[in-house]
Formats: sequence, structure tokens, C-alpha cells
Amino acid sequence: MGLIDYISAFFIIAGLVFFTGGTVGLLRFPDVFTRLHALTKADNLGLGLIIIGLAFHSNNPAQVLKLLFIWLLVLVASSTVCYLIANNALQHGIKPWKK
Amino acid sequence: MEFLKTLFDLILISTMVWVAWQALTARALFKSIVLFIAFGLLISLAWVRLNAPDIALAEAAIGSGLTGALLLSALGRMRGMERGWVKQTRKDRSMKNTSVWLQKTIVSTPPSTFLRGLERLSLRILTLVLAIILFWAILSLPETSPGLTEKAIEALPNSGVKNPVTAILLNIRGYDTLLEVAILLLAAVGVWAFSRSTIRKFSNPHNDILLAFVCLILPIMIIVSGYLVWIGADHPGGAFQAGAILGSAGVLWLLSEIRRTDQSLIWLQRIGASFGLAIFLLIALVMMAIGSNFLEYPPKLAKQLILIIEIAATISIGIILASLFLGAHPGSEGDPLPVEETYEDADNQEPQ
Amino acid sequence: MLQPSTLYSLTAVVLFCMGCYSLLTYSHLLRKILGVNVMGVGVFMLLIARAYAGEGQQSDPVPQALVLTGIVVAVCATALALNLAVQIEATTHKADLAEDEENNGNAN
Amino acid sequence: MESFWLPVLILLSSLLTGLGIFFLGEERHFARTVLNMAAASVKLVLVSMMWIGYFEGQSYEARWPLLPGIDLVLKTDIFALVFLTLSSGLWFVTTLYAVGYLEETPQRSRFFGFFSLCVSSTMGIAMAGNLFTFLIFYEMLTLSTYPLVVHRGTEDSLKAGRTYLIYTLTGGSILLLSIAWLQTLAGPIEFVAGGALQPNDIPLPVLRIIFFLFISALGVKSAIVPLHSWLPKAMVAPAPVSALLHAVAVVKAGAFGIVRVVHDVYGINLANDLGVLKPLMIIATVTILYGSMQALIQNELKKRLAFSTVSQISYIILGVAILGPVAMIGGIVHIVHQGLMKITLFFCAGNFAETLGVHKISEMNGIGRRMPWTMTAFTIGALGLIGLPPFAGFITKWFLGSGALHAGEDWVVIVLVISSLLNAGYFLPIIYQGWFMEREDPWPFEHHVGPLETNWMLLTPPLITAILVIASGLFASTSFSPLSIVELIALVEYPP
Amino acid sequence: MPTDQWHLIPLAIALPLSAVLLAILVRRATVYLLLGILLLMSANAVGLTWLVSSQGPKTYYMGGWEPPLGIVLYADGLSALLILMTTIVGFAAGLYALRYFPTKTDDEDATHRKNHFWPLWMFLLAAMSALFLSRDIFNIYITLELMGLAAVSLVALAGEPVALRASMRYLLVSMAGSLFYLVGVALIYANFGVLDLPAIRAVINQSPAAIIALSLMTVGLMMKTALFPFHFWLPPAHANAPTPVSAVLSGLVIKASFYLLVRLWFQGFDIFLTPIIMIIMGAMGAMAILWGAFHALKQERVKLLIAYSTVAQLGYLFLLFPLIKSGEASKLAWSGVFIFVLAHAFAKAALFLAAGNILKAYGHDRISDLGEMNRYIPVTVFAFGLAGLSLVGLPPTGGFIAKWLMIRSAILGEQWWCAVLIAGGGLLAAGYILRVISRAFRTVPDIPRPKPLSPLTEWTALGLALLALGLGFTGVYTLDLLQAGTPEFILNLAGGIP
Repeated sequence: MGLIDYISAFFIIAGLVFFTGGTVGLLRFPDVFTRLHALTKADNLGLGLIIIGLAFHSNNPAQVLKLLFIWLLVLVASSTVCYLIANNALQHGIKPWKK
Repeated sequence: MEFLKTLFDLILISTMVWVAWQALTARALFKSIVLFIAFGLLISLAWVRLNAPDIALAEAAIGSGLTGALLLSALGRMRGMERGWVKQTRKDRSMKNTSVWLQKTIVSTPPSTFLRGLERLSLRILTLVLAIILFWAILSLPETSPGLTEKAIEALPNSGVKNPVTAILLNIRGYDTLLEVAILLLAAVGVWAFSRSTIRKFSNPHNDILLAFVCLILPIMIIVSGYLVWIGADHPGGAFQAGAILGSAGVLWLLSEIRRTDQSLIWLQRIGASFGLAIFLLIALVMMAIGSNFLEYPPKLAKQLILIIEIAATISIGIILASLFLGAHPGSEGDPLPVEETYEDADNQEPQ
Repeated sequence: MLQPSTLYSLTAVVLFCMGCYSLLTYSHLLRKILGVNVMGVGVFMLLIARAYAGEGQQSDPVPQALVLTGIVVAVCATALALNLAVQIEATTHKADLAEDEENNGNAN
Repeated sequence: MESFWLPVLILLSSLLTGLGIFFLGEERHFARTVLNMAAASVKLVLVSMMWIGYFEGQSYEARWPLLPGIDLVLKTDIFALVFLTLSSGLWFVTTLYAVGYLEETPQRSRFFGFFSLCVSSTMGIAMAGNLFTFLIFYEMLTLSTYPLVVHRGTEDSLKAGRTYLIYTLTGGSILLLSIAWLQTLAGPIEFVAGGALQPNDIPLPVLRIIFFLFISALGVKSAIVPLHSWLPKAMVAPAPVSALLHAVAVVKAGAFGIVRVVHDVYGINLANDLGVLKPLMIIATVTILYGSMQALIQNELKKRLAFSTVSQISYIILGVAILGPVAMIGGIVHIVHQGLMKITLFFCAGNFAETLGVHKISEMNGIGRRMPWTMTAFTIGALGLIGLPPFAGFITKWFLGSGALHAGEDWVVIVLVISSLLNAGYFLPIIYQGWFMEREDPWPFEHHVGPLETNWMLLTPPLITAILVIASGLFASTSFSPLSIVELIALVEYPP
Repeated sequence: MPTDQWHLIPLAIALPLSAVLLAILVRRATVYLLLGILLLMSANAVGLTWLVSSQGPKTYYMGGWEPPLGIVLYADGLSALLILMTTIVGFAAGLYALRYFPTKTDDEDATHRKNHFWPLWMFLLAAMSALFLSRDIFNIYITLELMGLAAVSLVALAGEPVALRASMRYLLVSMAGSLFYLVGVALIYANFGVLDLPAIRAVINQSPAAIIALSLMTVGLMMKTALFPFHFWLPPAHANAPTPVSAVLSGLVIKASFYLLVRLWFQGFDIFLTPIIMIIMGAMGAMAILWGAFHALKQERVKLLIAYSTVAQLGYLFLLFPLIKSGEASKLAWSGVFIFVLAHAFAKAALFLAAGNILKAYGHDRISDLGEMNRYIPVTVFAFGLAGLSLVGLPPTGGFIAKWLMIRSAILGEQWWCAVLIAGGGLLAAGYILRVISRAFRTVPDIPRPKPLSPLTEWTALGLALLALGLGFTGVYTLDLLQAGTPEFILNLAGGIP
């Protein structure tokens, strides 16, 4: 286990933490909007961290590029989907949750 | 480390089984479909774990992705399903059709609740017995299965490709694949035959962001599928994975209403769907004509031929999968294009 | 005993039986179709698990090719089944095969 | 070459006619009649050619391999020739009668088509050279007669047809089983005079079982008690069909089959050693008595005739069952005699029904005055069946009786006497009513056709057959009478 | 590397597949093109039959790869005969379909159905040829799926709710059946590492995995064959499909999975053939015979009656298993059963086509309301009658030859119950065939005059019936051909079952 491994392990674990957070939010939050919020925000960040962690492992730049590319794609996709869901919800007259 | 691996296995397996069970027994159909998609993703993880990356790719794209899309669109097209979602309670779980069968064949009175209970019990026992038998079979298998690995590796040099799976798929057992492409085409024709409408409109409103996203993502997907075909020769990947990506691109394209005209779609579907089988068959017959066996490629040409077949197959698979999702038939040149009513107005008319 | 191949093969059996049971038990067509798909996954997993030869070893490519074929076949069958189910639901407003009218139906 | 083609031609002459008639339009009456009569005459010519050939020592045989070791064999020995002659001759007159009988009725092309098929299968049965071939034509006969039985298409005729098929097809499948069994034990079986079986390697009990399987299978068609009850039911069929069923085709096929099995499959000696002849004899006598008694209590004319057939056919079986040439002659010659007499009676019954609408015996008072010719023919046939000399029936009973005495079965004579009394009991009243009783109420319905008492095509056939009845009785001793020819058969079976 | 003539083997599959492409791409006036290809296929099948009969069985390496790695096609007398049967029946029913689907294109829905009928039809024929030739247990799975999906789509083509339901049930059963079969394949491969049937036969042993695999495959195939008690899906599917489809389903498709059962049991897994197994199979067959006949006697509709008679007739095929006893009896049973397969294919197809004609002419096929058919549709009635004879097993039809051989074998093997069952089953068949035929003779005063039929539809039915009849006269040649396919298991049965 070299230093690299520890660093990447740290990032990956951090990413997992965010993922867990996102999932908990998905389960616990009251309505669709807040859940979306939790999911997208936390998961995108978590995924980013994990990818950084993995990037430390890879030895050739092409792979790193691929990983980043994947992350970007996920970002775009998840944000679009999140928007669409929220939009639909509003159109079907679901009121955002108030305290 | 071994222990960690086993732990991972156990966690993965238990999750898979749990999700599968949830997917099968969830009260709401929508929920079970979503869970099924998740199940598919877990499965592809398992494939990776069992170092079958090709399968993992295919599963992720076809097994969970496209099947999920098909299931969802079917659920959407089933009218009155909104009611169905809540109504699907555990009460409906009596296997009506077999009890009807029993009633038709054994007793002539309508099946009593007792009879149904009996059926369910007997079915549980039956399944349990099946499970036990299969367990027994599995445990009686030799530790390491003989398999054909060595033979496949030996044959690899003459196959024209370096990825053994691709070699098996497109050269050694190419006949299976030929029939498989035929099955894809058959499915498309079958779907066209069932559906009485030429074009389905999807009811999502025009949406700029979606459009932007699609315009960004479609080219990427197409590139990716091309890439998959290309590397399929010596790395995981190949026609089916690529075709699946292409197919999902098509699905996206359909969902975001940026079709130009329907006529073009028709030609695309009919010609494109049969393209792969046509090329495959043509090459096979040509090989036969020049004196080798049906589907036998001379080693010098093998790589190129396989590539041609794969490209053709990819295009066809993509188009077919997309049109399976579309679930409407391309019609013949002349006839008008009746449009299946979208399911908002379908909901107004109550089922009798 | 806890060989991954054995482990996953046993899982495969469990999945197969689950699918089989729900295919027989449920009356709603979509559920039956889901059941069949789970059955299929079970079979594929059996093949792949037995093909697995351990860390780093080349695992048997033949079953993998077979499974790849099988997955495509499965999705074709599923697509047909789903479209059929949709048609049934559209014509009979019921999404199951209950009360079979084999005696008063009239061909073409 | 000729030896191959003649049997085939005899078969085809009516088979092709039948198929041709199917495709002939329903309304082409004249063409159909011409075709029918032409075919019938051609067949007669062919059969007589075959006689000539036979006396020149020519032997006829046609083979077609159906399965390895199993051929479709058509060949003719003298017994086959007798049956051929009988059925082709009677087919001629019956066709003439049928044409007259069915005038102005629907579905005639169907009727005559199956009529010809029926006769060709009879020909096939006559010429069958082995059990397998026999089975084939036996079933063909069943199928080709069904449409004739249900020809009227009414519900009860359909019901009668169903009964007929249930009985005969069951018989057929029993026959199939027994043939298959026998073939498994003894290989393919060709009919050989004196018996084809070499019993040394087959256990005798098995042979006995198979024998009685055969009898029960063939007994259905030859209407031995208790397998007879389809026959009276089948009376709903039109008169020419009943005539064909009773005199020529169906029941005779059964009887013919039994003779074949006893003589040419088992062989009279083996059958005797098996001890199966005595039971057969008893069955026959029981049937004779039962049939006559039933006939006695019938009021419907055709029913009475039917039951009389039941008893008469068993004379043939009786003759076969009694050991010794004399009784056998009596039995086999009865195939011809009963045919002639019974067909006469059915023609007459048909004439009564057609011309005067008379179906019941109680309605027959004074019918002899209205239709003297028909009644004369009827009387001749009836007296013949009773067995009065010089009519044909007398010959039969005489030979049967003396044969029984030869074989030491004296009790049979008593049975014969009783049954003759019963015959007299159910025929003489009719004759009396017909000739001597006064008619008071009018006929049920009456339609006059032509100068004669009825349509000439209905009148001539019974007269012809009646004359034959007398002739074969009177000139029994001449060398071409049925009797003397049957004596030739006896020489084959019981070499002196 | 075989000599060129043996390319007929893959051509038997390639021709129909190319026909599929034609049917999809060239829609205008394509039908005559397709009929041309059907003719080619028939010629191909005849050539193949001739080759096999003259040179004996032959293996063909697909893609030139030898087993165990590659896929092997295997043509022997049996498969050649069955392919011939498939092409002939497919051709006849195709001719029928020409007139069955309205030729005028004013009806939107009808045109739609016609356009999709032909590709699916060709898919079905291709699948069956592939299946009859395949010897690789996984490839068999693919052909099974191809066949099943094509058949299901063809049934659904009829379009009414009943037909849709029936085809859905058919689809589910066939999917489940294929999966059961596939589990068996997986177990076999896991245990022995081969997929080629003879290779399996070489290495097979009494291991539990092998037994379980075999039983799973058998169950799966029985589902597809609709052997009692798996028959429940068959009658609605066969009775409500479009007529030419019903003909092919009942005549050919169910035979395919039976053929596979025979291949598996006799040419791959014959070490498991114990008397008990054979008796069980025979008992199921016997049940099927009685059950199907019993229901056929109760049906109100001609097409349903015929469908139930299919359930019954399938039972006879499974009598093959108990009849396999000792050398001679086994040979008789083998040829008897497969002549039965041929005869039933022709007869049953003819019956369905005739029933379709009745349906078209009278507008319904309720038995109770039919009458005087021979006056209006004589050819159809004649075809029905002839085919019925073969079904009942009356001489001189092919059905009779088959039953004769089977009864001989039963008596030789002292399986008395089989002999009685075969004979008695014929009577039951006579019972339900008569229910329809007697209607031809019934005179009913007030029956609306039926619509006239196109002669083509009538004569195709008659043609098939005549084939069933002709089979009775060519028994010798058929037997010769079947000899070229007799598994050595049967040939080695000198002293009876081990």
C-alpha cells in the first residue's frame, strides 16, 4: 500500500460518504423536489470524488481523460433529468414542500 | 483480501436477490419496473465481478436499459394503468389462468378460494422442489468445469480477431449469431404486425433543455457505438453492445420529438432493420460460392469480413431496438399513417 | 465451498425459481413478463458463473458468447410479449388472461 | 400380363366409375345412367372372361408392395370367382333398380358414386389374396356403405348410420388387431386352400383366441347374434341399398370372410383340431333360431326381411362349421341362393313402398291383385327361403341337413326343421294376405307410372332374380348351376 | 470440407431467410417471388432427401469449425424427410394463404396482415428447417426461439381478443419452456463442457447434474409439444389462428419439439432410457390420447374439434417410448411413429384448411348448424373425409400404415395395452371426425346458401389429403429413408433394454 493508494482510498471513501448522504436524503426527505436536490447534488459530487480517486490509480492519461469524460456526461444527464422531473412535477401541480 | 472479496460477493448477491424479490412483489407496477432496472444494473456489476465485461456492457445497455425502457413504455401504453398502479394489491396474486384451466379440465364449478389456496400452496411446494433439485445439481458439478477455453484460445489466431468472445460470436459460432440477427428482425416484424398504428406520438411537451441535451448527447452516443464496434475485435465490446447504444440513442431521439418526417422513418426502419441480416447472409452465401463452407471465412479476410458484418449488424440492431421501443409498424409505401391516440385522451374513455 | 462460481450458481438458481414462481402466480401480464426475465437472468448467471475460472485466469469465452446471444433473444421475446400485452389490454381492457373464451371465440 | 391386368381392371371398372360419377354434375342424369350401366356390363364381361381363363387353367394375380413383406394382393380362385359373379351380376340388376327407384330425388351423383365404390370394395374383398388386402377392402366397404345408409339425411337415418359405423368400425379394429397378432406369430398370411397356418410353433390356445377374435370381428358384418342389431336399424336406407347390404355386399362380405378364415387361413383340419368348429356351429344355430323368431314378430316388412337375413346368413356359417364336404357345399351355395332370393324380396318390398306406400305387413291385404308381377316374384323368393322344392333354398337346406347327418350332428337337422317352420310362419301369412285377402281401404298413396303396374326399371330386376331363383333350383344338376360350381370348391377344400 | 452437393444442407436454411428479406423489402407483387422461392426450397428438400437416401447421413461443419467448438448440422433420412414435409405443407398452406388473405387492397387492416404474414411465414419455415438439421443443443435453443416467436406472431395476426390471448399464453409457455431447456443446456455444459449431441453421448455419465439437466430439457420441450398435461395452451391457439397458420402449427410446429425430444433421448442421452422412463412417457401419451379425444367429442366448433384432436394425436407419438423394447419391435415402432408424424402432418393440415373453407363458406364453423356441405363445397368435404380417414387410421391411408406398424411393434413387444390403445384411439377419432362428416349428409331445409369458395383454397386442402392417402402406398420407400436415420441405440437393441 503506497501513498497513492491511501490518497485514492481517501477520495473514494469520501465519495461513498456523499453517495450515502444522497441516498439517505432520497429516503428521508419529504417531497420530490427536496429528494431531487439531495440526489443530484450529493451524487454528482460523490461521483466526482470517486473518479478522482480512481484517477490516481490509472497510469496512462487516456484513461484519466475517459474517467473525466464519464463524469461530465453524468453531470449533464443527471442535471437534465432532474430538471425534467421537477418540471413535470410542477406542471402536474405538485406544490413544493413548506415547513 | 479473499475474505473481503467473499464479503463483497455476499453483499452483492443478497442485494440482487432482495431487489429482484422487491421488483417481483412490489404493489405498484411502476415501482417494480424501476426496481427491475436497478436489478439489471446490479447484475451487470456481477458480470464484471465474474470477469465477463462483454456481458456486463450488453446487460447494462440491453438487459436493464432497453428492457426497462420497453417495460415503461408498455406500462404507459396500457390505458387506465394509473388506476392499475394502486390497484395491483396482493389480492390479485391468485393465478387466475391456471385456476381457470383447472376448472375447465378437472372441476366444472368456478374455482373456490380453497381451490386457489391449494394451487398456491402446491405451486410453492413445486418451486421449492425445483430449487432443491437445482441446488443438488449445482453442488454435484465438478469443481472446475471442463469447458472449451483452451480450444477457443487455440482457434483464436485463425479467427481474425483477438477478443475470444467476439471470435466465438462472429466466427466460430457465427451461425448462432446469424440466427440471432434473424430473431431480432423477427421481433421487429412481429411488433409491426401486432400494432395497428403506424406512428406513435409521445406526450411529453416540447422542451428546450431536453432538446439541447439530446443534441449534445446523440452524436456522442453514435461515436461511442462506432468506437465499441471498432475495439470489439480485440477488447470487450462489439456489435451487440454498440447496437444497444445506438438503439438507446434512437429511443432518445424518438422521445424528444425531433423527427423530421415520418416517411423517412419508415424507410429507415424497413431497410435498416433487414440490412444486417442481408449482409450477413450475403457474405455467408458468397463464402459458399467460392468453395468454402457456409459462413467460413478465409483467415486472411476474416478480420475485414467480421468488421463488415459487425457494422451492418450494429446499424440493424440499433434500428430494430429503437423500433421495438416505438412499437408501431412502418406501414407500406402507399397507405396513410393513422396515428395512435395518445394516452391522455385515452384515459377519458372509461374501459367498459 | 464459497467458491465464487458456486456462490453465484446458487444465486442463479434462487433467481430462476423466483422468476418461475411469479410467472405462475401473478395474473397481470407485465408481472409475468418480469418473472420470465428474472428467470432468464438466472440461467445466464448460471452459465457465466460456471465460466468463471478465478482471478486473472481467462474465463471460458463460449458461455459468455452464448449468454450474449441469450440476452438479445430475451429482449426480443420481451418486446414481442410487451407489445402483445399492450394489444390485449387495448382490445379487452384487461391486462391478464383470465376467463379464457376458447369456446365462443370465432376464428378470423 | 393379362393375369395381372384382369383383376385390376375388374376393380377399376367400378372404382373409376365411382370417382367419375362424383365429378359428373348432379343434373347429368342420362350420362350418369349410361356410365353406370356401361360399367356394370363391362364388369360382367370381364368376369366372364375370367371364367373362361379359369377353365383354361389361367391363374390371375396382381401384387403391389405396401410395406416390406406386406403386399396388396389381388388373385382369384374359384371361390372368389363365385362371389365375383354373384356380386357383379346382382350389381347390374341393382343399378337398374336404383336408377328407377331414385328418379327425381336429390343427391343422386353422391349416391351412385358411393354405390360404385361399395361394389368395387366388394370386388376387392372377393379377390383379396391375403388377410391384409382383405382388411383394406373390408374397411373400404364399411366406409363406402355409410353414405348410402344415411342417404336420406334425416336425423334417424343419421342415427342408424352412426350405429352402423360404431359396430362395423369396432369389428374392423378387432380384425386389425387379430391380423396383426397372427402376422406377428406366423408372418404374412396368404390365403391357401387347405389352410395357410403351420401351427407347430404357435401355442394352440393363442390360435383359439385369435380365431374367436376373427369370428367376432367378421361376425359384426355377417350379423351373428348378438352383433346383429345394426342390421335392422339400417333399414332406413333406400330399398336398393338394403338389397345391396343384405344380398350382395356387407353381410356377404362378413360371411365370405369367415369362410376364408376357416378354410384358407386356419384350414378345416386345423380348425377341427382346435375344436373351434363346434362353438361356431352353436353360434350359427342360435342366430338362425333367434333371427327367425324376431322376424316372426315384426310388422314392418323390411324389418321382417332384415331379421330373416340375420338367420339366413348363419346357414352359410353353419355349413362352414360342419365338418365334411356336403354341408360345406350347402353353406357356400347359400351365399348365391340367399343372395338371389333376398334381393328379390327387397326389390319387391321397395316396389310396394314406392308404388303404393305400403311399408307394414298389415297393409298388404290384396296387394297381389294390384301388383301381380311383383307379388309373384315376392312369392317365389319367399317360398325359396322357406326351402320348398324346387326353389334354390331347398338345395341349401337339403345339403346342410345331409351334411350334418354325415358329420354326426343330427341335432342340426332339428334346428333346420324348426327354422324352416319359422320361415314358413313369417312368410306364408304375407303371401296369403297378398293374394287371397280382400282390400277394403285405399292404398296409403298410389302413383301410376306407365302402362305397367309400376316403373319398368323397378319391375324387371325382381322378375330377373326370381327367374334365377327358380333356375338355380330346377337346373341345380346342370354343370353351370351354382351348385355344381360350388361342388368344385368342395373338391379343392376336401380333396377326395 | 464436403463436396459441393452437400451445400444443400445450409441452403435449406438460407433460402427461407432470403425469402424473409424479400418479403420485407419488396412488398409489391412479392408473393409470386416467394412462391418461387418455396418451389426452390421444395426442390432443395427433394435433393437433400435423394442425397441422404443414396449416400447416407451427413454432417456439415458450419463455418468450417469442427466440433466440439463449432456448430454441426446433421442430415439423415429422418431430418431430410421432415424438412421435405415442412416445405410441402408450408408450400400448400402458402398457396392457401394467397386466397385466404383478401387480394383487393381496399381493406387497410387486411393488407396490413397480408404484408406481415409472409415474412413471419418464411421465418417459421426457416426456423423449422434449422431445427431439423441442428445437432448442437444451444443452437437448438436458438432455433426453438425463432420458431416459437414466429408462431406466436402468426397466431396474433388473427387479431381478435381470443387470438391475442391465446398467442400470449402460447408465448409465455414457449418462453418458459425454452428457459427450462436452457437451464438443462447450462448444466450439461457446466458438467461436460460440450454442446454437440454425439460429443455429449461420448462423455455422458450417470451424474445427478446430467439426469436433472435431461429432465429439465424434457419438461421444457414437453411444454412446447403440448403433451398432456401441458396441452392447455394448444386448442385456443390452434383454433383461433388464421387458417393457414393453424394448419402449419398443428401439422408441423409441435412435431419439431417432439423430434428434439427423440433426438435428445435416443441420440444423446440414451443411457437414461430405462423401462420406467419409457412407461411414464407412454402413460402421458395414453392420457393425451384419451383426454384429447374426449374433449374433441364435446367441441361445438370444427376448428376447436380439430385442435383437440391434435392434442390426442400427439399422444401416439409418445407411445414410441414404451414401444422401444427389443430390436425388431423397436425398428417397427421407429418407422411407425415417424410415418405417423408425416401422415398426421398432411392430414391435419388438410383438415384445418378444410375447416377454414367451411368457416369461410358458412361464415361460422358451429357443427350443429352445418348441413348438405357436399352439395356446395364438395371438394372441401372430400378433403375433410380423406384426411379424416388417415387420422382415424383406416386403410389405405398413411395413418393406417403407421398404426399397423405401431400395433405390430406393440404385439411383438407384448405391450398389449398399447395395441388396444392404438386401435381404440382410432375409434375415438372416428367418433369426432364423424361428427363433422355426418353433417355433410344431413339434409336441412333452412340453411343459408354458403358463399362460393376460390377453387385454390379447396384444392390445396384436397391435395394435402391426397398426400396423406398416397403415403399409404409408398410405405416401402419411406421406410428405406427412415432406416438412414435410425439411431444406433435402436439398432443395437438386440436383447432389449439394458
